[in-house]
Amino acid sequence: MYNDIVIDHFTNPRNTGELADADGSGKVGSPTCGDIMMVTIKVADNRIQDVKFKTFGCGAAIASGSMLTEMVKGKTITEALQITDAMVAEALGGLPEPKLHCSNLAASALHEAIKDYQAKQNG
Amino acid sequence: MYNDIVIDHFTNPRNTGELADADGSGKVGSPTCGDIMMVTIKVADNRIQDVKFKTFGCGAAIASGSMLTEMVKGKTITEALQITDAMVAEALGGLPEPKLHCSNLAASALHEAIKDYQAKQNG
Amino acid sequence: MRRVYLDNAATTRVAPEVVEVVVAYMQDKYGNPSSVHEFGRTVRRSLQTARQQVAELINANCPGEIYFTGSGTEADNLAIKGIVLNGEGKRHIITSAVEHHAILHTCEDLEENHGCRVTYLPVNGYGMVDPASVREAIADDTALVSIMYANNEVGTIQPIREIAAICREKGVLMHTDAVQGVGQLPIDVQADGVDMLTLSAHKIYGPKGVGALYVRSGVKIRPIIHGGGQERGLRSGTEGIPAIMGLGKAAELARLRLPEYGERLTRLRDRLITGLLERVPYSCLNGHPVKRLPANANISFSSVEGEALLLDLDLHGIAASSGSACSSGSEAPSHVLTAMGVSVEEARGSVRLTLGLETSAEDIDYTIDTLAAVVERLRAFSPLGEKGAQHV
Amino acid sequence: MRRVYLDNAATTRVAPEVVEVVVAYMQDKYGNPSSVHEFGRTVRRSLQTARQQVAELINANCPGEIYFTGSGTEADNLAIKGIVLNGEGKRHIITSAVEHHAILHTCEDLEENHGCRVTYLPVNGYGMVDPASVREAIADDTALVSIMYANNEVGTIQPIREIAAICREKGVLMHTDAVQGVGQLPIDVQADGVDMLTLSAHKIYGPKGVGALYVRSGVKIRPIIHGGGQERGLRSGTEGIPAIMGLGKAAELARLRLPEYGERLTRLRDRLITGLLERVPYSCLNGHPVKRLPANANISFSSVEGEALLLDLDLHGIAASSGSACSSGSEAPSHVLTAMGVSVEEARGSVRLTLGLETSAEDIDYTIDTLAAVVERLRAFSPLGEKGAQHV
Ligand SMILES: Cc1ncc(COP(=O)(O)O)c(C=O)c1O
Ligand SMILES: Cc1ncc(COP(=O)(O)O)c(C=O)c1O
Repeated sequence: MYNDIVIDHFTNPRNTGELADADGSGKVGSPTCGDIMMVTIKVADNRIQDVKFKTFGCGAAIASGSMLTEMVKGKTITEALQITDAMVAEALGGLPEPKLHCSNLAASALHEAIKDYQAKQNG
Repeated sequence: MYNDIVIDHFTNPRNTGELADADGSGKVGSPTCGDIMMVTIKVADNRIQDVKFKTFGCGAAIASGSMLTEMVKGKTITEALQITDAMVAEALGGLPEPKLHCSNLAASALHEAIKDYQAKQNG
Repeated sequence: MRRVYLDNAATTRVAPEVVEVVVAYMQDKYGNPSSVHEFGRTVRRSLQTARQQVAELINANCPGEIYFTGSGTEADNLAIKGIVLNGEGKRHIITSAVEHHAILHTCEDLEENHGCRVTYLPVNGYGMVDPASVREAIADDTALVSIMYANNEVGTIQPIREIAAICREKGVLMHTDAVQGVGQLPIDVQADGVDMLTLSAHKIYGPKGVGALYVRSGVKIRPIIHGGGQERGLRSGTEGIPAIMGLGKAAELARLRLPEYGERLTRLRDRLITGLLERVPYSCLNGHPVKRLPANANISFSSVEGEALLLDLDLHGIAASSGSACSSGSEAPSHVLTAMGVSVEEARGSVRLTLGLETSAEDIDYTIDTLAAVVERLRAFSPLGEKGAQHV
Repeated sequence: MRRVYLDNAATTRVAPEVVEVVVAYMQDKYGNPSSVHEFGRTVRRSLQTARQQVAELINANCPGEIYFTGSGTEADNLAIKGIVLNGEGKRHIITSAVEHHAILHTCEDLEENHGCRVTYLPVNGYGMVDPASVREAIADDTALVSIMYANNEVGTIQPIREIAAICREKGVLMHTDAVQGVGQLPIDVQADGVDMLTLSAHKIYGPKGVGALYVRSGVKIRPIIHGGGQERGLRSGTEGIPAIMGLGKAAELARLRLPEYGERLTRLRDRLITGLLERVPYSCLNGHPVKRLPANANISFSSVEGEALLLDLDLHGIAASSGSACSSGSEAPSHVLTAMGVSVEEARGSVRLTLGLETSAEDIDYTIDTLAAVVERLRAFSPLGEKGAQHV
């Protein structure tokens, strides 16, 4: 069902957890499946220095979170905001069709985390 | 489907054919299946001296004709008239249920042959 | 005693390659295709292979147009009920008088219980439907035309392309019961232009208890069995994987063996027909002499009764049938022969001999000899004489 | 890697003795039971043997009360539609909220398309129907009560005898879907007092694609598939002989192995349940602790998602399922757990482990170790913490 990249990220997810001193934190849930994705970021010089994720969700959700953290580390805020859920799925080599709509929340959670960071900056 | 007695009488039917100088002849047909049974008899001293049958019908019909001829040979007219289709079926060791109602015409054909003989006697 | 099986239209012996596949899907690949784990996923992939194999045999556009069922009969029921009850409200069906009971009795049920109107088209002396009669019968509320590809009793092949073209022109859906045609004839659902087609595994050296319905993409059809939504919602129930995989393999083998297989059967069939008509006086062929299934010979013998003939053949090791194998034990003359205008008596003296993969020329010659002797024996004490009732 | 199959409620591996029978009826005894010749007669007699074997397993009064179908699902459809559409005009059905989709979706079809009214009885926290609720629900137009023998997801055994007694008293027919109960529990249709019962071969080490419906003599039921009149007119279509003979053999084996088999499974099941509940914090058993199928363990783990659990188990060679094997790919929480009042989150973290003939104590211990590790790993990065949402 899942390809090898997905299975790898599911089995050995990168950057799991929650940054203790996060600059921004985002949490989104899928209304259809009840999945939850949480992303915390550390930002310096307008770049994402560190990122961690937590997931309550299926294998695809876990792999998406893991892949996202790899994709986003070191990127500028502007670059990070351009990452979409579709790009995460693509980086994973594709996800099964029924999984696309519900388990692919990682980019959204990241964007929430960035919004949170920006709000704190401005506030 | 058929027992060994039936198969024997089907394979080697006794007394097939038509007596050339018959004293009586009977022919009956089954309205459900279109089977035809024909029996000819030779009578002397009120006894059936000889008997032959012809059949257009299934295996059970052929075996019934054959069995009937064996049962009836040498019997008096009165005795012969007591033979029923059920008795023929019984002598054959039983017939499959769906065959009972349509292929067991031998006794009826015999009775017709006796009637024919009696009519000739009286006529 | 020699044993000769000439009842391949009733059912066939499962091919060894097929048996192997069936066993593998009972013993090793036993998962449920709906399961997410590896045991299940393996089988799910295989199921798609079987669909592909069947699709290729009839040249369907894609495997997704193949739906597996529990028999050819169920596929026929699904095709007809599934269209008529699909909510579009059309309640007229056109079929023929010589269809299999799976079609005829389904139509009768729809007439009696679902307010449908059914036109049963007549056939000519060869058992053939006139395409013009289909055109005439089509009405505004015609939901479906269902005409069999080839007849199971007399082997006559119907003018399916002509009929399908008329249906297409009139915007009416067309189904064909090709249970007997598949595997013997080069069927091509796209070239033939049919919207639905029924086939059954056990007629092509696959296992009994599995059939398939081809449904052209876009045709709207309702299920008759509800549940877990298998077969994309059209036929619920855990898929009969061993038999389905067997059907897939049987379909592949059938495709690879065509058309040589058809040619070989045709040669043997003609040897049988010619041999019998030459050897046995007052015998005649039922069905079309040329537009007939390669495997089918159906011959009437005057003055003898079919069941007695079959019994005698059986005692000589030859398995044949008269009319269609029927479970009721009834001996009413075949509805097919009756519709063709064959007299009741000739119909009752008919024997169907259907050839198969294992039939040899020696089998054919043994059958000719045996049947000639059997007919002679039975005629000797038939009250009708050898010429039959109409000649008396 | 060790491979442990704990999804026997989804389907089972066919027993070697059964495989042998299936092969014999493809290769040697391949006749059509409707044929009059010896090839056919042999098979016709065998069919009766299979009927007898199934009848004995459930203690039917005679083999004639057993009707073979193409799946458990089809048997369920036949039972419900066959009664409701039998012409007596009663249009009310009583069933439960935790039935298999074969029942639920059939009922929905009858509601939507045939003017039926359906009462879906609630269940308690164990998934059990209250017999008193059946009594209350019975109305003048109640045609049928259909309550499953034991649940396929949580294993809870229903109070069938009490419910059947109420139905008998009220003069209402009672059907039970015993697909999961047969083979594990000592089912006796006469003592239980049910009028109809569904079973399926592939849950008892028989092949997929064959089921049976027990119909007590005298119960009037209409076919849903029409044709050649096989199965005494109740299910037309050439009988799936290889699979049917396999079901017969599987039924015989199941009968001979009971009750030892049930006891052995119960011991292993309890070892599994106790082991998991002890080892994994914040885990709980779904379904009844005692009135449950010997083979069924269904456990919820807080804060982890079932599909991820299954995937990780699968990667460790363990085949399990969450909820019922479902072909739609949907991840909606199980209707059974929802009806039992289990929270959506707990429902989503549920795993069903179902034991079988080949399950060993080592398999159980390996599963406990693996599952404990997998849950720990997944919880480590769950945003809900190990206790789950309601504890946060
Ligand atoms: C309780 C129950 N009923 C019905 C069925 C359907 O039977 P089958 O898989 O033979 O269609 C199943 C199994 O899937 C089941 O568990
Ligand atoms: C023309 C035709 N249609 C339908 C069927 C029914 O198929 P099955 O035997 O798989 O039910 C048969 C064979 O019995 C057939 O010959």
